[in-house]
Amino acid sequence: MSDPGYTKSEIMIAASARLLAGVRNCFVGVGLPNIVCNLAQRTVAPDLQLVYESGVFGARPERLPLSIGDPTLVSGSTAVTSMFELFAYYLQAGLIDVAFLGGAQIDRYGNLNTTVIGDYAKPKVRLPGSGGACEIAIHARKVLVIMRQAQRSFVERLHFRTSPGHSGDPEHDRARGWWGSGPTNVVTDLGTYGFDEETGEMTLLTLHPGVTLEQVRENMGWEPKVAPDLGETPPPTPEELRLIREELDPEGVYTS
Amino acid sequence: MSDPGYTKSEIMIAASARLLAGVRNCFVGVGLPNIVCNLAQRTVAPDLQLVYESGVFGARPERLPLSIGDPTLVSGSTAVTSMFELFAYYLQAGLIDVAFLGGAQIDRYGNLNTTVIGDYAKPKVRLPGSGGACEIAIHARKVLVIMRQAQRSFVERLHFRTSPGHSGDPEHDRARGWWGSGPTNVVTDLGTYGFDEETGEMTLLTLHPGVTLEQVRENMGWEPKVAPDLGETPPPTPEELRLIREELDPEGVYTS
Amino acid sequence: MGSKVTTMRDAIAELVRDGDTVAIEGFTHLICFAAGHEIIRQRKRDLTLARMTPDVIYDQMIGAGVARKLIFSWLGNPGVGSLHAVRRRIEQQDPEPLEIEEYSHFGMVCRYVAGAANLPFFPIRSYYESDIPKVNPNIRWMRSPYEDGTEVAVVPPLRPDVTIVACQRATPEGDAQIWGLLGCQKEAAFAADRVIVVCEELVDESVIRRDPNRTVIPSIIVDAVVEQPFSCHPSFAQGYYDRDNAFYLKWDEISRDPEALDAWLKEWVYDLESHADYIEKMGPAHWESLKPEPATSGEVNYGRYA
Amino acid sequence: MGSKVTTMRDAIAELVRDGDTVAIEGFTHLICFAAGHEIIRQRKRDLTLARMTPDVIYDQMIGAGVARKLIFSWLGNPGVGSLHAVRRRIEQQDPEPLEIEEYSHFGMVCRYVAGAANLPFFPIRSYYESDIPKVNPNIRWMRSPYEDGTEVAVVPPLRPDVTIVACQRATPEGDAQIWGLLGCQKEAAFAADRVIVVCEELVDESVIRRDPNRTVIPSIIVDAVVEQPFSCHPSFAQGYYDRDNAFYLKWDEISRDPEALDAWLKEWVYDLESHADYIEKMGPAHWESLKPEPATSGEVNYGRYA
Repeated sequence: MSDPGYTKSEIMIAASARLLAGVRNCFVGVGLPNIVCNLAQRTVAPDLQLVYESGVFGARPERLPLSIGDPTLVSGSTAVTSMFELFAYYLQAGLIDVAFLGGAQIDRYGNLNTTVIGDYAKPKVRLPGSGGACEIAIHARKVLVIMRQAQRSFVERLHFRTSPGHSGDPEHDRARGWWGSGPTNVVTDLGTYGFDEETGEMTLLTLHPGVTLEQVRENMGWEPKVAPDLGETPPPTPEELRLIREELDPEGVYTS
Repeated sequence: MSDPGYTKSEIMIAASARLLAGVRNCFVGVGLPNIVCNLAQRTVAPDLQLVYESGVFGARPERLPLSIGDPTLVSGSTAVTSMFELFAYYLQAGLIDVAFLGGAQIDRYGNLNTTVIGDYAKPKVRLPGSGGACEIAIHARKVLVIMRQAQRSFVERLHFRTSPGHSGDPEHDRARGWWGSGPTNVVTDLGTYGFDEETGEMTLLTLHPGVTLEQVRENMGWEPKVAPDLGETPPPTPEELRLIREELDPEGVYTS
Repeated sequence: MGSKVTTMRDAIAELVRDGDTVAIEGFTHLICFAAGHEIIRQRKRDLTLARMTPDVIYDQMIGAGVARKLIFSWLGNPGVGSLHAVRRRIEQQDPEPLEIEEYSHFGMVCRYVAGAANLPFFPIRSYYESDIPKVNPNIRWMRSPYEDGTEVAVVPPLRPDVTIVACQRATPEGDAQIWGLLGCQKEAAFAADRVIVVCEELVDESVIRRDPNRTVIPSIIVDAVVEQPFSCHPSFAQGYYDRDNAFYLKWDEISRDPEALDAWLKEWVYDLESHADYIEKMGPAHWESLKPEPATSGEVNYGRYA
Repeated sequence: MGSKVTTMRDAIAELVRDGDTVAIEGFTHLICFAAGHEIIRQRKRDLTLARMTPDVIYDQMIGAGVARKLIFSWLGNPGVGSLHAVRRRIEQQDPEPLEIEEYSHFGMVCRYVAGAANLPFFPIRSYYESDIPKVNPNIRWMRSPYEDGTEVAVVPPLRPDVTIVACQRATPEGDAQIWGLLGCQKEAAFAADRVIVVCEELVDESVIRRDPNRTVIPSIIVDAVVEQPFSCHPSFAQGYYDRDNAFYLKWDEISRDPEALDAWLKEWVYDLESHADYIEKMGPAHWESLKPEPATSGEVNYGRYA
């Protein structure tokens, strides 16, 4: 395959940013989600307000934040709140429109594992655990997942369900006082997915330019459901690439 | 009776202040309790920290506060907190050593009515209601009551129990996760009372100088229990009177 | 994010609807009388008024007939005495009954917290042996599922249709900063469906951004911003003006007499177009007399991390 | 109120006891590494360490063998990767097992709130369909007693024996002010039996009294006050110094190798008398490099009401 003129990270960023069109606020993580949100602010969502899990609103960072708790996020922001208020009054109250999640494993219903590989009591790999992800999965109005695809991460069966996605049972799905609609989109290095409204199953919507369905199949642990009108992900525009490369990540920390 | 050289308010203040000897902190109200606490700070409890129900700690008022929410309490204080934190983290957590309560009616077990005179649904007089009194009665480590005595206020049977005192039943008394020990002292214009440790019944400890047991009986709705060693309340000292009159209430708003 | 700045008239007209549950909060401090007056002026009806400490502004509103119900924890003219218009309605159904639903202070605070946090109930160690739960079936009991088995009271969430919060300063978008007594304004605002912020001063966002820890109400929950100096008179705004205690004393007289109350409402609310007229009518000397000497906070350094 | 000022050595010696539950809180900001190092230096044992986000300081403490149990919600070296010493103990029981009890962030926060507020449980809309409650029997379920009947999870109170909070400035009595990220320090402090405040600067109470709304921890709950500049390195103190990101990256290497970890502990903790030695050893140029340019808050007026 010839050089398409952009990296895998760059098309993941551009495809994700477009999903934020018209969104009012968003829970931001570090790394790719941070670039995604900042790109969306400059393109499809000029009114997007960034909310950091550390409790910062309206940040105007003067440098690329190294973590969601970077002091550059605080200086010049519009509000700082305690963790209790952030989780209780914003997230649990349903004020957060969109949040990003990822994980070591995802299943076809968008359930995520960030806890252990192997058995919980005797794990092969001990992962970080939930952090705020369990609550975010339940209460953010929409959840976007950005993950690279591989057999070991897109699995038939999670080793541990840290953050709930869909149940696969429309009667039962998210019935107990949840506020969010669960995962709505997954953006990978190979394509983009939605979730079937009836069954909650992940459904391939577009392939990135040059990617084949076969490659997708090779990199996931179940036979993917494919949208009848499977399309191609529009590549990053020159303006998107300029913003990413010149303004958002000039040192290529997250995008190379 | 000849002029004793002090007013009824003044002996009530002095007798109450002495009850604060060694106390570390106190929930302050306006009016008499405010003067009482300030007098105690200058005499028997130099380390007494005043906590206002409005959420102010370490106040240094430059004038006599007109209410517990006076701005003079805030300027120059050491901390201001929200009502939630005040009630949850201080009062409910058992950090408040002493609080003052009063009411339209009190019974022999120190239960207080600040809600209605008459029937709740069709009251003769609608009183302010609980405010924070119900929680204060339950959680302040000790509760002091300052009230003038009369048949209509020291009653056999409350019209409404707003704030719990003792139950009269030692088995059952304050059994359900309470932190305070309930009302410990009552100071009136006639004398001072404690509460029997076994039965929780109000017990006359001292008569103010010149007051007779008969006067006490005439001004309460039940036959008072009297301590075997009934004594006389020590009158305000010249220094206490000087502090009250010159420093704490020079205009005699609360003490004349 | 656009500006949400509007007039008090438009904010009340658009956001407060007949039958709404309305909370004008503030614990002695920053009580937005100007909003209450505008609600009276626009003759809103059948409101449920919620507030920890219904005081003079609720006596005025209830006396003016805007409310059918009151949810509260302490009813009075602080430091003075009774609310006579409220009492007439409760004690004598004069001129009509007033439904009441009452809690203790902490119960009211926890109702707002539950509303703000989207919790179906909030636990509180209170009401033991009190008669309050006997007259309020919304106060219920639950037992801890842990080994202690402690029994606690619970209160349900309170979710006002509209909460009105006064503050010292806010941006046009609605990021609002408050200092001095905080009451339960933050919780009441987050619990509400719609939020009106009334500020003494509208400031550029650069002022707010210099001290983000001081922001109490974030723009994300704010629907309208009204700049209205002295909106809290006769209550106070820390650093801006003092409580007008003479008025609280005077209100005791006025509200004892229904005719005097009506006359006061006519003179000071109905016959005026807005709070600007009220300020003018009160006269500059009055406002000057309520102004404190300055006592500034000092600065802290947030640091520039570039 | 007397001064509670003491040295880090005395504060840890007197207030942290073998077997205690200890919380050194701080969400990326104001993490008191110096207190953790002193706990290592004094070879405390069998501690239960609680913290929302165990990071490098807990990896150091757990690597040094002070703890038998960890209560947490997110385990990692933020922005870098894993905590290798902790992982060795969980994955390989090397050199001994580490008991764990895990929640989500909000679950941990609510445990502290319940501890601070003396509540027997705290309700939270979380854990639905998650496996976390399956491995943590402390997470239980309750149903709302109101008409909605909503089912919520509950968590029990967390009451550390000792909470250690770093702050920018405090008085000798312990009134402490924090700006920037607030994490859950206030809740963890109120929940604790004993509280140690570690400040970058000890200030006269007049500084605090000029801006009482900025006080986060009140002296009433504080047992000891330690003045210790740079106590949070390699984490940061807003306005005082930046995060030392190079150290976080370096720690990833060090902690992968138990011998390197031991050597680091020897060089930077055991062989030093105190954090003053650590500061000196790091050298003034290092500290200078972490210092931000000033960006001040501006002032507000509280007013003088005399």
